[in-house]
Amino acid sequence: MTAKTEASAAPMLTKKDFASGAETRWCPGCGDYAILAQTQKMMPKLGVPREKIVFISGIGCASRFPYYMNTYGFHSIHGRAPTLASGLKVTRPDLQVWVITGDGDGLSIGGNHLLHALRRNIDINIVLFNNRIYGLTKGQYSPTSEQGKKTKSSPMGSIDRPINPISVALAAEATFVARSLDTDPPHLMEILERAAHHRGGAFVEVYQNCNIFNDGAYRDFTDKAVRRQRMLYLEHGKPMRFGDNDELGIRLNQLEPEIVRLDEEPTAEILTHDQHRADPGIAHLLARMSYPEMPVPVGVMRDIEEPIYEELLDGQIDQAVATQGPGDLPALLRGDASWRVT
Amino acid sequence: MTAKTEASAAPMLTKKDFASGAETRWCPGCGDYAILAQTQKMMPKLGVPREKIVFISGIGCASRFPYYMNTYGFHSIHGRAPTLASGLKVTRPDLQVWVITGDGDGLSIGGNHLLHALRRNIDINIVLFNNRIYGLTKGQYSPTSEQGKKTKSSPMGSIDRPINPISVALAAEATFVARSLDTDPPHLMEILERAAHHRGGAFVEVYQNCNIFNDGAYRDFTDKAVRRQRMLYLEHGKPMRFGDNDELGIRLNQLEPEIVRLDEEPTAEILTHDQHRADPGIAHLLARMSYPEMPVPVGVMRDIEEPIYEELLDGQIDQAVATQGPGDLPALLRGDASWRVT
Amino acid sequence: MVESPAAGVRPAIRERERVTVRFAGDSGDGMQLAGNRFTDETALYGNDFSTLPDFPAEIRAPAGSLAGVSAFQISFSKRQIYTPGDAPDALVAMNPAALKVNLRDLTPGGLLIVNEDAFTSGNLKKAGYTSNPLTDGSLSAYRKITAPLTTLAVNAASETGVNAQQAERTKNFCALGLVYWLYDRPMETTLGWIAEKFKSNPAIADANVRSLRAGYDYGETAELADEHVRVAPAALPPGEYRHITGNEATGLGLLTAAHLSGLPLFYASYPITPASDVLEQLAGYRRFRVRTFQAEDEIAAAGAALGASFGGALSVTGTSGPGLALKAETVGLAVSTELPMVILDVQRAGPSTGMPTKTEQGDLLQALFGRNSESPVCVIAPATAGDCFYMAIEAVRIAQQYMTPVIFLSDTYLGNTSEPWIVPDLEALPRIEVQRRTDPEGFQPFSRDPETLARPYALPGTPGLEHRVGGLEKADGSGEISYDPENHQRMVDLRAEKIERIARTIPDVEVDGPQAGDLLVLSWGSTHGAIRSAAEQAQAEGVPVSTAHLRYLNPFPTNLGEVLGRFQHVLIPENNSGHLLLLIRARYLIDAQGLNKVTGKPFTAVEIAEAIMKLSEKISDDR
Amino acid sequence: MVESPAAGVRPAIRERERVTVRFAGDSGDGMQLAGNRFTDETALYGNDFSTLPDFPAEIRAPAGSLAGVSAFQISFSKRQIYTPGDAPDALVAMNPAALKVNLRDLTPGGLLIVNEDAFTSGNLKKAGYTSNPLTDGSLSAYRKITAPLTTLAVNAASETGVNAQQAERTKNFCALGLVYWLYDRPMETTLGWIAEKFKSNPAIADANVRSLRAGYDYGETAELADEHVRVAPAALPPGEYRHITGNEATGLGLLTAAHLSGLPLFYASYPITPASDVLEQLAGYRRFRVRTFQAEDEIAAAGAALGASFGGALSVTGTSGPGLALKAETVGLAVSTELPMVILDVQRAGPSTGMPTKTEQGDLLQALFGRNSESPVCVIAPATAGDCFYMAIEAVRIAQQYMTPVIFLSDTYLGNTSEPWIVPDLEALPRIEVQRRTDPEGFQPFSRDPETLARPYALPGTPGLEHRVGGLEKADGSGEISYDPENHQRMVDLRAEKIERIARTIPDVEVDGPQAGDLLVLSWGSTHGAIRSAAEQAQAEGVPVSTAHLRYLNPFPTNLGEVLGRFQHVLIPENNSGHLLLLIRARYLIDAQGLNKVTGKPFTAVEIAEAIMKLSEKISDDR
Ligand SMILES: Cc1ncc(C[n+]2csc(CCOP(=O)(O)OP(=O)(O)O)c2C)c(N)n1
Ligand SMILES: Cc1ncc(C[n+]2csc(CCOP(=O)(O)OP(=O)(O)O)c2C)c(N)n1
Ligand code: SF4
Ligand code: SF4
Ligand SMILES: [Mg+2]
Ligand SMILES: [Mg+2]
Repeated sequence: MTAKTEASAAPMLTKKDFASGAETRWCPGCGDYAILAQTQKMMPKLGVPREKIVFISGIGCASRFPYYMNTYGFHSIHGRAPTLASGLKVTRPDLQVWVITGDGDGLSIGGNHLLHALRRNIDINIVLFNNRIYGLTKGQYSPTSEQGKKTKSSPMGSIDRPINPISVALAAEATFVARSLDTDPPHLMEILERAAHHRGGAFVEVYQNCNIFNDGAYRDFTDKAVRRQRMLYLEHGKPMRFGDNDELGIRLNQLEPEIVRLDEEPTAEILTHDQHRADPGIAHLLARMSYPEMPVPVGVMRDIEEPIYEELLDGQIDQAVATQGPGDLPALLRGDASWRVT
Repeated sequence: MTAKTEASAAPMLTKKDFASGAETRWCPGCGDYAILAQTQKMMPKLGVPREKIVFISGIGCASRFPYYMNTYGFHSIHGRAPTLASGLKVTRPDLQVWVITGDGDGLSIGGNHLLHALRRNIDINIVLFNNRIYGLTKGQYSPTSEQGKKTKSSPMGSIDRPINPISVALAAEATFVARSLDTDPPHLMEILERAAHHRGGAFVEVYQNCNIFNDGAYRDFTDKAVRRQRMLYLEHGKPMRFGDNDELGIRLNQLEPEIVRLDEEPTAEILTHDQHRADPGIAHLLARMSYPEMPVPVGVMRDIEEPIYEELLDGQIDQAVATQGPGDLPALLRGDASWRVT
Repeated sequence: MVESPAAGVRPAIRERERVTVRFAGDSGDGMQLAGNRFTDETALYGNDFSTLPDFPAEIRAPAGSLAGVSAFQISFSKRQIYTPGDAPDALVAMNPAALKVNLRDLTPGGLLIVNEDAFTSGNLKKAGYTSNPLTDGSLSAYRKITAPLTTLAVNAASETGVNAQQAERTKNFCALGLVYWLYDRPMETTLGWIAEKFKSNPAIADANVRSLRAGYDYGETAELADEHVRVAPAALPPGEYRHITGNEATGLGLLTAAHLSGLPLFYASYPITPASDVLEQLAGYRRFRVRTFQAEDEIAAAGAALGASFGGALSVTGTSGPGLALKAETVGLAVSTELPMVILDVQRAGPSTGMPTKTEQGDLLQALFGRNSESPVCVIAPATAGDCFYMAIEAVRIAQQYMTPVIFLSDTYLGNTSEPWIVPDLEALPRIEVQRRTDPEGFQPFSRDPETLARPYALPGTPGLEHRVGGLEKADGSGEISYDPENHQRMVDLRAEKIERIARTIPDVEVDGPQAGDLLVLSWGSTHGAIRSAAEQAQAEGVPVSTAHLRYLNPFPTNLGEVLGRFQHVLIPENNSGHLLLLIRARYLIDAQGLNKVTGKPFTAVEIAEAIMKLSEKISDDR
Repeated sequence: MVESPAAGVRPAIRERERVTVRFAGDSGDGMQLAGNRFTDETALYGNDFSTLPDFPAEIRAPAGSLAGVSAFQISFSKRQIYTPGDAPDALVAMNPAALKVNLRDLTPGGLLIVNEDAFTSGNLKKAGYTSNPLTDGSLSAYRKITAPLTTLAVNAASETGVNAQQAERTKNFCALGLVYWLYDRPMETTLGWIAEKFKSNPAIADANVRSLRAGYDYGETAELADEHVRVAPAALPPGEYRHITGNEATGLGLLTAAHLSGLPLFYASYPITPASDVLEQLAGYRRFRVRTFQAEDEIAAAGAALGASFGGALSVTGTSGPGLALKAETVGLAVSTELPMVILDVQRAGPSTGMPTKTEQGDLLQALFGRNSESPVCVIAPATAGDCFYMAIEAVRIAQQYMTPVIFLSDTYLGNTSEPWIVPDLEALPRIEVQRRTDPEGFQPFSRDPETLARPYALPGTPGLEHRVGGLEKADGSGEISYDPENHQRMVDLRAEKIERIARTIPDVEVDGPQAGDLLVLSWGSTHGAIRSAAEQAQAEGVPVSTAHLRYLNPFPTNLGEVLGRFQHVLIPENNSGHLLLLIRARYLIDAQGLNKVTGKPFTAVEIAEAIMKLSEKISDDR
């Protein structure tokens, strides 16, 4: 296990050990608090000592996150966190490296870095807080804002078609792709833990409420009262069922997902969720399911194993040393055409 | 038809009219020549006057393209052509705007701009010459180079997993996505023409041979002798069949594409190609099919109609003028709390 | 019924020439609103004034925390003034945190207006107080009005039937009412504003009105006669006035430039504090056919602007310092392709992310040199909030006339400060000439106008002028790619000379005060107001100081060398470590001295006046 | 059997002190190879030398076209030399295009060696000749050897049974053989090289050898006695030598710095001419445990390097001018977080894409000022190809010692030029001290070393030192986010002072020639060689000129002001429009003069010598 940091024999830490003590600067009621709490709660379970953990972020409300974690942290510049994380992980595979980003930070200015970090399958964990708005700059539309959204910079409604973060991660062939939400703490913690354990690049989209500039963005389907009717909790190996009594299911019709009422059609061929499918086709279908037409899927959409960038790199180094011998610097400095002047 | 430039009554132009006369500076034998020739041949068919056409490129061998077209042209900076094209098209919807880019220009440094231009559905045509190498900088691996590829900058083989350009375009929900190749001129010309006619952002990947730094990258399946066996020419409404005698077909098995021998299983349920499917699921499956496991699909993978960015923008302008009246600058300058000092 | 305060019996009132008041409270306390109402009232009353908001760095920090304090300062006067005042004469502190953060700025002996209701132990703790400053004697150096503003507000507002929370939220109006009384302001516009704003909710409107009056009455009845002050109207030049911030003026200037040139305005930007205002403002001008484009990043915004330039639009891209760095390569392409483009940089405190809500003038050298190789651009900077309007027009004029990118350096202070501004007469503004090449005969994309050295502007859509531009070096004239060494030297020289020629069309720099002498204070950008005030102070004290302010940083006005030559000493105050200083020393080889302040805050007039005094003493001593 | 030419009867031979030869042909003609063989032979023979390739801008332009011409120049001497020669004394032109492009550089009366076989009407046309220059008298000003090199090569090579195309491709060796004869060079290394290179294909090896000998024999038999010249070996300091280009030396320097510091080397880059060489070189050093990272763009490369720095790697990011612009924001973050990092900029001709294969020194001001706000970094520049090695080590030393980004300014000329270089003795090189904080007691991430002002370097993985860094302003000491005005000023000052303190650890600038006097030529970077040569010429002619060369641009050596003060006049030659000039004038207020060449080509010694002469005449006249 070179890619993921080994659990140490150190005494078990607690949630509190992961709180830096810095005063949180988010608006009261912001969904970021819940994500922070679940992360701090989850970390001790990993058994990784604090000093081996690094949180790297860009700029945005979400990106303040590292200040509140009592680990190493880097609040970098807007959109570039995946690049710092890549350089760090490639040179320090012993560390557990997290990237915290926002929908603007990660998909607007930083979209390309996200794509490339994931396609390289560097063993970092990227958590994108998607509040569908630019929070820190006070409320302009973001790349995930719905078309038609009225914001400070789109008083007549945004005309940009939104980006689907999961689709982008899948297009990058990310080896771990998941979604969770700020208002379901146990689920969120589980997903973060799964991401931490995944070997390779992990991408987690977290639906996050910005109660100041985009309050209730997800309320229609995440509200506790309707959640089971309007969201699809994905579980590996389980049929895709939802509804208060699991009375609804997802099947394919003409290769497009549709809802089927199992109480009426008990024999319908419901899709079974397979996180380990090499082909991301179904994951792509899931990514595009959206309320109100369809339930909104959360959970792990994809979890496959592929060679890890930094391991391949170190493998080349080992191979070079094995086949060519360790580098001989004096010989290299001399080159192959030196001469002596006497 | 505001988005695409109207055909003029001007006399029919010929291929020659589209040659700028500048000396081409590509290596003899480069696939770029064929793409240039087909483009020049296709242009007159559109009936758009030369002065209404603009080719914008980034930097790279491919990006020299605009110099050879007798239209307006802009050889910009590395990776940024989609941004210039967006600004131009949004302010000048009367022009037909093309972006010419390479796999490095369009997917490495420029990946994010490509994604955002496509997701906005600005009515530009992006043609990406994919030679799976950095040509102009003399042969480093590119984001589309195969893993393991030995190049100047990867003497022990590239460890990056390649990006699939079609997957990225589909993740951006591009409304037109196609692939063609330099060595099939009629097909290439047809695809370019389809892209030109498409209303909305069009993305065309062209497999292009760099005979200096990556010779024969596609030869295994594009060679005339094997082409029909190893490539799948997609046609709308037609079953996905290939082989010298169309004896092979593609069907889904457990939601994954597989090859079926129709001579043995004549009744097999072969997929029918539907370019106009709103759901890009099948297109995603096609994008990932690669030789030798599967035939390589070329043709139009997706062609749907969605509102166009610049039309939406102009629509807002018209609506604002209609509802609020045309802007009254003196009144605006005065503001709503002016006072007089006498 | 609440009695109209105007009808009350008034105690004697004292006249003052100038007063500076700061409203400070929690982000949620509505201090910006109170400040803006006070400003409107002051404007109508006829004072000259200058305002400056101080937003918290956080969106909405925890209520009562130091990070959540929001403030608004206004200085108003019966004379012309140039700054929002150095130190406030009066500070309204709505809670302990506001007191803690702002007290150090209050003039010694100044007036404190405190909402005593907010000084609960919880709030004191959040602000880091261990004892209550209202009672522990630590405020003895100040005059104090401790009023139960919340209680007053709630009592007054509750009569209207609004709920407790709504009633409590009117306390900013209560504070405002008290301040109106203190400075003997009318309240008509405020009443009108409330009526308009809450027309759909008359109960709330009424609650606010009552709270406002409760504050006013409190002043009247609480034996505050000693604090009752009047600042007479100023003798401002006649005309129609409005108040305006620098960012507003910039947006209006760009829109007006579009009008004056007949070009469609295209504004491409990526949100960034403190430039986002301009994007948001222009996004609201669809009825003026303004196209705004919120790009995926600053590079894309610059690229989109340049692409639109190629098509003939009036292209502008706006950002702040870190974004300017990202736009560098694209600006270089604009230099090389010689296309017009305006780059707006509302500077903020750095380096890196720095202090995004604070002011600085740290991007001058970046604007000049922050690109690879010889890549000269025109750089200009407005001097005041209102000047942003005229300099924005000037930026467009130069860009179009000289086919060049123009960098417009505003800053956080200029962007946010507001001042009375004479509404410009559109008809009186000169048109902006726009050149367009249409004749194919002898067309060469890189031929040059003999006077300006501008190349012809041939737009796509023009038959017969099809041509290609790009970032590779171009042959002089034909514009074909050229690696010819002599051609490259010629093109480098031509591009530089073209920028120098802009000097032919810009005004001479003017000297305020003695036209020659011992000491010239030279400045650029937002330091103008503080320097002007400081110079007036110094002159009033008999120190013969002159000032000169540069609106054009590249090229410099042609008479600058000659002007500098008339003075023995030159002092250059800047909110950076000496950018203009470097340029002046290098170019004119004079031993100019810098006065540099890099704290995220603008200069106070006093700071500059002190430096002037010190220097002029030293000069006399040296004689 | 071909007789060994060494055994032939030799006509009388003339001695020369220095000769400059240029090999020019089509990209496909193998001129770089011929030049490199000649260089190896010359090195072993014992001359001092300097070489410079001139690659075509196109990858592989059409055969025979002007755009496809590739050239290689070598100057070799019995004395120490510093440049690849101003104008070649002899030009080998393998085809008409090569002649057309290179002839203008040949010294008047110089020797032309022409492959007459290539002067077909087709090739003449491709080169734009309307008549054949070999016969139309237009070359009468030159000495000429018109040899049927292709025919000679084909005839000789065919004997080995290779096919016609293969035989034809040996013509570069034929030309080389002829040049060997002309300059009386041995051929042993070349023969050895051929044997090794083509060991898997003996027929090709043999063909090349025969072609080489055919060329040599042609010289022997064609009555070229007048052109037979010898340049005696130089008295170079004893030692083991190799030849090296600047880019090679840079890569080796970084690798050596890793060795000297014990740090793992991480090189993150995005390919760009002319910096890609270094990426490619280092990518080949896996056995040295070097990690190279080809990023998706320059921003990502800089970010990756900074991330690796945070983890304690020896981080370097390499690029050229346009890429430096893109890295600006990240470099600013490195300044703010005070992390070590080396940014390599192999400068090329701009602005914008410019002339990517040509040289320029246009990024000095960008390196200093191309970031938002006050963002000081250390800037250094190597003087020669070999010096790249030592300055790369120095860059790493400074970055680590001072916890700062260091920008290393090389350029296309330095990157590509080669010279003999004494193989350094690893043991003799000083170790690079690397500080690491491990003690949690009293740890403050932004406390400072009292001498260097560097902050402690606490790596992730160190228990008890968990801390957060970022681009927001930090409180002095604790590193917590701070918006405090005084703190910001202090941090701005501290960051500047830290860079200034670097001067305490760098050598004084040295003056070559008289230590005081009328004229000092001050320079930096790749102009060193040409200036050194020019000064020697001038001194030889009795003009008392001194030179001083800066390797450290920020901070300057502490004695620079004092040195400048010792001279009446200062001349600053630069391949830009006056970057160092601006800095020197601003800082020292001296009326230094620029000598500026921005043609994409390095200075020739003659150009500088002429400027020196002119200036020193003027100085005498003025007396
Ligand atoms: C280079 C640069 N451009 C722009 C900004 C301004 N900026 C800061 S955060 C942000 C967007 C934040 O949105 P998101 O990533 O969704 O984070 P949120 O605040 O919503 O959590 C922007 C545009 C910046 N800091 N740097
Ligand atoms: C900012 C910047 N970075 C790097 C380069 C160098 N560069 C020029 S073209 C290119 C890649 C070209 O590859 P591709 O886009 O695949 O085009 P091709 O040459 O293969 O057609 C690179 C890295 C540059 N010109 N500008
Ligand atoms: S602005 Fe929105 S996202 Fe930012 S801290 Fe406040 S609630 Fe959270
Ligand atoms: S290097 Fe390759 S892509 Fe570039 S012109 Fe040559 S063959 Fe074409
Ligand atoms: Mg967001
Ligand atoms: Mg390519």
